[in-house]
Amino acid sequence: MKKVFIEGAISPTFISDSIAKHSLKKDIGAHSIFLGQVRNDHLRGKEVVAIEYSAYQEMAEEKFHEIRENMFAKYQLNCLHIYHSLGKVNAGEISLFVFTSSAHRKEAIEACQEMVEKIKNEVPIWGKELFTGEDYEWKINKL
Amino acid sequence: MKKVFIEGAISPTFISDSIAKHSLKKDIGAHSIFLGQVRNDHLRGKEVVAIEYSAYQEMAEEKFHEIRENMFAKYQLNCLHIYHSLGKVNAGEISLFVFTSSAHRKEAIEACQEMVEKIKNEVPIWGKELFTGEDYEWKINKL
Amino acid sequence: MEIIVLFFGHLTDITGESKLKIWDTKDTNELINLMSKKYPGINDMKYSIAINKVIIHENCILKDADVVALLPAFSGG
Amino acid sequence: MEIIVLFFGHLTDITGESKLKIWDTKDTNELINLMSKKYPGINDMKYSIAINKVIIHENCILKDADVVALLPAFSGG
Repeated sequence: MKKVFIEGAISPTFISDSIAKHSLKKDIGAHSIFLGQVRNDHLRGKEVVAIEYSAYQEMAEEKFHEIRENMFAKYQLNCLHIYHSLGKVNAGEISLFVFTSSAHRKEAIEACQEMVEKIKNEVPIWGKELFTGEDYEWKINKL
Repeated sequence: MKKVFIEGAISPTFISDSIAKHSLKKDIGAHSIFLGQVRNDHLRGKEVVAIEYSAYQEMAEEKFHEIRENMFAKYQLNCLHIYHSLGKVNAGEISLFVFTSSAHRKEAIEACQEMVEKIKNEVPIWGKELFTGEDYEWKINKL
Repeated sequence: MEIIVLFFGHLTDITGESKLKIWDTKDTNELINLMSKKYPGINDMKYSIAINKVIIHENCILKDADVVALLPAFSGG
Repeated sequence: MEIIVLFFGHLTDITGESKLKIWDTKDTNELINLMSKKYPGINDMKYSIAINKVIIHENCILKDADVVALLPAFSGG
């Protein structure tokens, strides 16, 4: 099964390395990428400085695998990669990287978008928003 | 006016540098990226080895500017970047890079997708598909 | 018969632990009753229940070595 | 009165040039007639017409220093 979880933030270099690897796949015409970045939201006068991610890792990995299989069945994709952070990711850093590739743009774009929704709604991952000081709040995903 | 055209292919490093610059904008929660990659299509038994892009550059730059303005009016965007190649781009290399950023995913994703359609349909750029040998064919965009 | 119970996210704030073992519990209803007595705070929370990594939607019979996970609303991404 | 005419993409295969100057042409209809005589091949092609970088949809009067561009279907991206 493909590795999905990454300890800490996902670096821009990791992303460009992943893009570069696709230059040998010359039947690809379109890549769609979604990146989730940690926002410094302000709540109750305090600022989010980081999110600490935890997961029910075994279940999440099975779920990622299942979603991937469904995506390949539904869309004409050449590639589909998903990476999600575990542990602490600071505001401004990237915690989610979804990457779909296809011959034509429509398939890549739609698959990427659907993938992001599924990750947010169906995968057992939790974010704990850490504020300045010791305070924290469990993240709630908006639709 | 922002520079859009890049001579030759767009490198993965250029893309990661662009992503990295956004880590200081901590109110961003979502990035959506579209990359157009040159496909080695096979036509009449010949293979596309590169696309040579040309443009009515002054008009294209005005059009890019106008589309950008419309996007910022329509969507809650923090950033919007567009880069398009001019000249020769080999199969497997990237010729289009559209990058939208927003607090929430919906706006970033929709704006990126609309932007790509507008670039393909409304901007005076032409691709000449170069085959093995001296042969070529003018590219036709599919809907 | 031994059952493993896992807690995640917000629930661990209430339980103070992420894993425990219980014995001789016939189904998930009974398990949840037990947990509610041990950790009254979880009654105020919304969560899903998974047995062996599959979310269930009704009371389910438990068997030896089942892993039951209590999952608050997901918030990945 | 001087008008600049620009050709792009596929059209340049037919015209063999990307830019030319013409004089004393009152409107775009007259200009297109002139071009069709000079380069008969362009009659078989679909293209849009822009005056000073703005696409027009009907016959337009031309004035000195106007730049008229003949644009085949775009194929960027």
